Amino acid sequence: SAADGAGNSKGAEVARETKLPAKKECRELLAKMALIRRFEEEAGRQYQKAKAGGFLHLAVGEEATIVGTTDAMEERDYLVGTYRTHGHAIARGTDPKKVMAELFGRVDGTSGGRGGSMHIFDLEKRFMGGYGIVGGNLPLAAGFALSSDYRATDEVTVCMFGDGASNTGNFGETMNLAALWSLPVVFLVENNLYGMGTSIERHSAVTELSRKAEGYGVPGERVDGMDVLAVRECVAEHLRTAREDRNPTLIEAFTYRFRGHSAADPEVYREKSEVEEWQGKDPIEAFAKRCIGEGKLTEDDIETIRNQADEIVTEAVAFADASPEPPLESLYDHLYVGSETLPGWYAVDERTPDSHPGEEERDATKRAHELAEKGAAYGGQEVQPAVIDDGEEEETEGPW
Amino acid sequence: SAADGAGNSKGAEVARETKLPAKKECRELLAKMALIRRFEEEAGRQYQKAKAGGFLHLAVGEEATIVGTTDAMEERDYLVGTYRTHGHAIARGTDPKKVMAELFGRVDGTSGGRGGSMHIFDLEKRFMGGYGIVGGNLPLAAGFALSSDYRATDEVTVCMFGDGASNTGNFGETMNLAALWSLPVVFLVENNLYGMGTSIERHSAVTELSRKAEGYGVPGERVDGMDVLAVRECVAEHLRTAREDRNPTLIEAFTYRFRGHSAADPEVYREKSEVEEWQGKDPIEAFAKRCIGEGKLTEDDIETIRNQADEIVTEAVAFADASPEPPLESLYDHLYVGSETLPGWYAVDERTPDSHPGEEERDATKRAHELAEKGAAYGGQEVQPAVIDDGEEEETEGPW
Amino acid sequence: MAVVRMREALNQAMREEMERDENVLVMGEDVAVFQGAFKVTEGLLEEFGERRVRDTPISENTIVGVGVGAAMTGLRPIVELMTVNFSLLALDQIVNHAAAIPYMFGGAVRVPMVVRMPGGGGHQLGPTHSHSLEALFLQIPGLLVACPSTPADGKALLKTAIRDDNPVIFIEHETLYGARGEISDNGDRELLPFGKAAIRREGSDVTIIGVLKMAHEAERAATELANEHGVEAEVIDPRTLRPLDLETILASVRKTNHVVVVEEGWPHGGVGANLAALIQDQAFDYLDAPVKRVTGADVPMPYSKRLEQAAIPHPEHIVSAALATLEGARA
Amino acid sequence: MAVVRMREALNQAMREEMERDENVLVMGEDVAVFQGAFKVTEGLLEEFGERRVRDTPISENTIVGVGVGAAMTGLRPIVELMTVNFSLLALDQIVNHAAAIPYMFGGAVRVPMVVRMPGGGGHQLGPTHSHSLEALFLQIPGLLVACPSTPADGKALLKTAIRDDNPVIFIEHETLYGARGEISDNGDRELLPFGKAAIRREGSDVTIIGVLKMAHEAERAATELANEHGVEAEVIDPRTLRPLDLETILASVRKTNHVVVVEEGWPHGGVGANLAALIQDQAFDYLDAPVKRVTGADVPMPYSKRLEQAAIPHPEHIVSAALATLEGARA
Ligand SMILES: Cc1ncc(C[n+]2csc(CCOP(=O)(O)OP(=O)(O)O)c2C)c(N)n1
Ligand SMILES: Cc1ncc(C[n+]2csc(CCOP(=O)(O)OP(=O)(O)O)c2C)c(N)n1
Ligand SMILES: [Mg+2]
Ligand SMILES: [Mg+2]
Repeated sequence: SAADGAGNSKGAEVARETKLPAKKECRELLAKMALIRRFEEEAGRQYQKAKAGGFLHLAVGEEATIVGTTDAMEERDYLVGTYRTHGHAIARGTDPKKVMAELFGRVDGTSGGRGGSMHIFDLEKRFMGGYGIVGGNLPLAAGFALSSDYRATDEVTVCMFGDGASNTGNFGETMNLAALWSLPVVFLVENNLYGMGTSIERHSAVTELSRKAEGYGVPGERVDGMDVLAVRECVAEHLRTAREDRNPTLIEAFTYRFRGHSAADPEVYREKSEVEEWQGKDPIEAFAKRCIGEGKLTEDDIETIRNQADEIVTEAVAFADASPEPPLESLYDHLYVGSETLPGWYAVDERTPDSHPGEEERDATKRAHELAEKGAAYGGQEVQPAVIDDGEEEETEGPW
Repeated sequence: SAADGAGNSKGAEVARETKLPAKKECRELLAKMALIRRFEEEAGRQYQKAKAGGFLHLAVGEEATIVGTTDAMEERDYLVGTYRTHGHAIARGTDPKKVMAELFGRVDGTSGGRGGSMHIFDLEKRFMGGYGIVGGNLPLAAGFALSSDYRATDEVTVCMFGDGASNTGNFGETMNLAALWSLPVVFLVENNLYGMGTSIERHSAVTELSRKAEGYGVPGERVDGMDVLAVRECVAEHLRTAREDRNPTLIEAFTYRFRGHSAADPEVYREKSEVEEWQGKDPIEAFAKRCIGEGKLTEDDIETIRNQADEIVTEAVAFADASPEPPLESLYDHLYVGSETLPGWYAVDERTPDSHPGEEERDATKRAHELAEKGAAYGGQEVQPAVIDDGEEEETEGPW
Repeated sequence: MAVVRMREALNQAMREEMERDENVLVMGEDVAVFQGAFKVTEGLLEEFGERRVRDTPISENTIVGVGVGAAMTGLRPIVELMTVNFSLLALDQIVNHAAAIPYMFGGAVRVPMVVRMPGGGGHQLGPTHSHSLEALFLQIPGLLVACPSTPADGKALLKTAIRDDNPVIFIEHETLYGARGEISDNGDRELLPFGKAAIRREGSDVTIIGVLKMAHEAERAATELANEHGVEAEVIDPRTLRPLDLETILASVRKTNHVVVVEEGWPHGGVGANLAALIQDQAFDYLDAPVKRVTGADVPMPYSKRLEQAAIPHPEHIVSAALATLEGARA
Repeated sequence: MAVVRMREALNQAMREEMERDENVLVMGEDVAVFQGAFKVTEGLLEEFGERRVRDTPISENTIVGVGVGAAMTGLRPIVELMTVNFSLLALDQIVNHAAAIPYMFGGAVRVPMVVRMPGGGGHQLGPTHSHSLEALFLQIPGLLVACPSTPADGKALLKTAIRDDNPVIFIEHETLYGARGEISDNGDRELLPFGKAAIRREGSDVTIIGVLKMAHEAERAATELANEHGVEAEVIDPRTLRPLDLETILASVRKTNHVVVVEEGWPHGGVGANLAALIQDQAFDYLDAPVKRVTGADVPMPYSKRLEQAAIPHPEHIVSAALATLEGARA
């Protein structure tokens, strides 16, 4: 069982002696983790209310890995992740309002409502997405790093992916290329012990993922992904290796998702006891305790941080709710750059009896409009939801 | 330069103390290698005469790796290789006549003239192909091994591929799966130091390929691929590991192709001196010398072996020449199993004005036939051959 | 007769064929312990064990390739790709290996395998998770392509696919797994040969051809056409795209002289384009109006529910297209 | 004016654009030291060095993905896939990433990259190495698709592709690399916008549309039609399939009332199917006969020269199809 895998995370090689930083930093780290936790819990609730659709992958429990990583990064560095990256974007500085709006599929969302929960993106914050294809972000990361190198900058790319993604062909191909070309990239596998419902022992022949890329020339290290300071320190070291020595490395961060794979997965594949064991290592709870214990923060500080997180998330929901739905006329927008000016036929809309270039949808016939409206009106209620996104989201609301 | 890579092959870890087997075995091993050498040289000549078309990838120089491997295998074992496998099929026992006929694109070829040089196949000898897609044979090998395991047999699959193939996504995916499922398969990388025109240092971050799959749970070992006995012994050990311990392993055999990547590659990517250095290690020459030196074979034996090889290859050419071209009526044969009996439309032929099910090509209209004949008559002479298959084949005919 | 959901029907087909033939096995991501991402393989692990129901790593190209290799050596694997979207990672094994091998090796070996995968939109899964790739697979010689729209067809076609000696691409629709339908209980007598289209509704005015979920939308449109417009539509579900039952379609066209093809996929080179090309070629003199196509919008599927629904064909679009062909309307 | 081979024309386009824009780089298997499998990148390594001309490992999906990532962050990569056959290993990065990203992220980022690759048959490369996949790529919204048939078009379209901010699939033909053609020397004034078809020959009796190598076969057929049968064919080379210059094609059809589409790819859902569907829809009343298609045979390409040549369209097939449409012949 993956409990053994969990056991590893207590292994000696993972533990790190860390010192608490200054009060202000402690507050910031805790606040970021608390904000992500609150955001994810609220996203789950909004999903239950059908305000958000599609798949919803929550990172509850993985906050220390996320925040420890982003806190070690420079603004000019690139971060790229998976379909479980609301928190990653927020940690990089993306406004939670825009992330929530994306979950709601609204125009003010990070992708204008086109990408959804799995495809969050914020170029300004150098959060490069948000990708639904497992392992699809690894080659992209190598591409960002190649670009940084090519442009003679000292930017570094951090690529985060799951334990399951380490089995994709992209993993080996990208590791080899990154090492071969000495690309400034840090790979970080968020090892939460499961790829969907398949435990790491059932999907990876070698469960010590930090060693999985050695054969490609990418050395690795394990870190306790539930300890925000350990992660931050570890990532900082690897960033230096990438930035100065131009060597790619792989970090294996042990973490755990407290929720199901996506909004309500029945979780037949793991024991309640295992989940509880990990909940006992709640990264936010643990860090808060330590901050108080070592006198860096007071109960009042904690209370304030909690309230601030609540406020921000409440505002985010209000903002998302108020943001308009994308207009139907925008259906073909951004399909092509310059499709308005370039000659020729960029898209065809055969859904209406009047065949016409799709970009003319904007000023299409009245009938086309009526039909679009009729279509858009469908709630898809006739649709039988797939098992992975029906069922009840279990409300395991903690103090965080 | 790849000369360093070549250097590796002289490294201590590669050398193996071997004892010459009995006279009869020595003769057999030498005869097989000599036959392959002769066959490849003749294939090159026939290609120059345009008797064979397409790409022609010769294994001249790699005979010891091929024969050492097949000689260690049981009849019930499966072998799968790449697009450079005339010799592999012959070593498994496929009649050279049928291999040559396939190169000629004739009905008596191993694939009835449909596959060509890159797609040799012989189910009876359990030579499972012959694949043009680099790395494409690795998942298939895992499939054969799964099947052997599933059917509770003790068959083992040997999967041979090139150093360049170790960079494909299939490599990592398949290694992980084979180790995860404990499949009875031996992977053997024919490390000839180049993937087409790219030297191993330029395509693989880690050049010690025997270690490339460690991160996936597949341990490896290096062997001198120019020493037929060393290869045979090494493969025998790994076959045992697969058959008895059900553990997949990876063998890295150092070898070298004396000819270009395919019939007339200008070889701008390597030094003549490097080629000559390796030709100095001719696996056939070396083994013959040793057999004579240790009194296992006489000069006469060698002469006989040479002549026998000549004879077999000459007969193969005559056979291939005499074999008929596939009839045009067979164009759609074997596209589907049971397409004659199953209802419905399996293939359409839109090349003639009379649209009709392809399987009816056999009794298609007169016009369709005339057209097919006209089409078939095209020698493709108007075609400008791609650089990789034009130019002059350099005739480096050795004593072998 | 019993009423079951599509996912149960497909589950029955696999269970029955696995009981019937020891060489049938199921492989795929989360098909065993998790019971299948869409629960189609529910209970199979418990009944047949780890040897025959295998969870795989996330390695699409290799999973399919392992299936091909196993099929070449005596097994009859059913490979489940979690969705069609991920089949784009496995196309090399599907096209250059599964489809090519029997022909390439002169018929010396067969590849009796089934690649099952669901596709389509409607769940707001966005641009990477909503493809309809029927039109891509029907291009490939060497493959058979099935796309069932009812539980009865799903079960019967899947059983046929498992017993067929050719590689079969079996495309399901994510939004149809919960759809209920009648199904006969006497398993083996319910095999459905490939290449036989179903006439869902008879009519003499216009032929509407719909694939997968669109076969249902076509029926809804036909009802509306009859009730509101006095138009009798003949609704045809091809059920398999390779082989294609063009005869049944042409016979209908010769009767109605008007055609609408409905699909969820992209318009360029889609299922409708293929059918339109074939119909205009072989029933030219019978057509009173151009073959009309109703397709998904020519965009990666947007996440926004409003945009997604606007990008997917609905009965209104079909009704409108049918009326247009009857008017002989032209752009 | 100078006469150059296709491979030289493409080489010039890359060289000129690399000189013009520091952010243009070339990556691919054997593009540097080996000078390109088909020698299209000859001399580029020497002129631009290792930084801008990069040999890659055999990792198709990753090579394309690296290009996408680089394009998203300021570079303009030209990725060469050794042949289209291997693009089946890279379709996930091409479809789910390159094509989807600009739309999926609401236009916040662009993917200005070109994926160059040659395809087609004629060299006896057999079932895994002879694909024509134009029809597969034209299905994908978000991609632009070019398929030049002459050195002049090759150079001009490639320069345009490199400067375009959209991901471009640039399909070349293996048997055309040696084809010679006139080309103007004043580089920059020779940009060719996408979406403009070329009328290779004017005629009033039948419109023949040919893609890549088939554009040449169409011209040969037209000559034979004129000399032997007194038929004046108008020959059109679409040059790009996305965007598609349907206007030029429709204008011709309105004049000739007869159409033949020629392609080397497979018949089901092919380029011809797409064009036939669009033409019959938008020029229905102008068609005196069905749109005829001349395509490659519906099989993986056989190795045997005789079978291969029988599977590839030749002028005779086109002439015969043209005469058939003029007779209004039907199957
Ligand atoms: C290529 C591909 N295959 C399958 C899927 C379906 N899928 C989505 S998430 C997932 C599990 C991924 O596990 P892991 O990489 O460990 O990430 P985690 O969800 O645990 O963070 C799978 C199989 C996918 N999205 N992409
Ligand atoms: C997937 C794929 N990419 C590219 C090619 C073109 N190609 C054919 S052989 C070759 C080099 C392979 O080198 P290696 O694996 O070392 O085998 P070797 O030829 O040296 O035996 C390449 C790139 C191919 N056939 N398949
Ligand atoms: Mg995981
Ligand atoms: Mg090699």
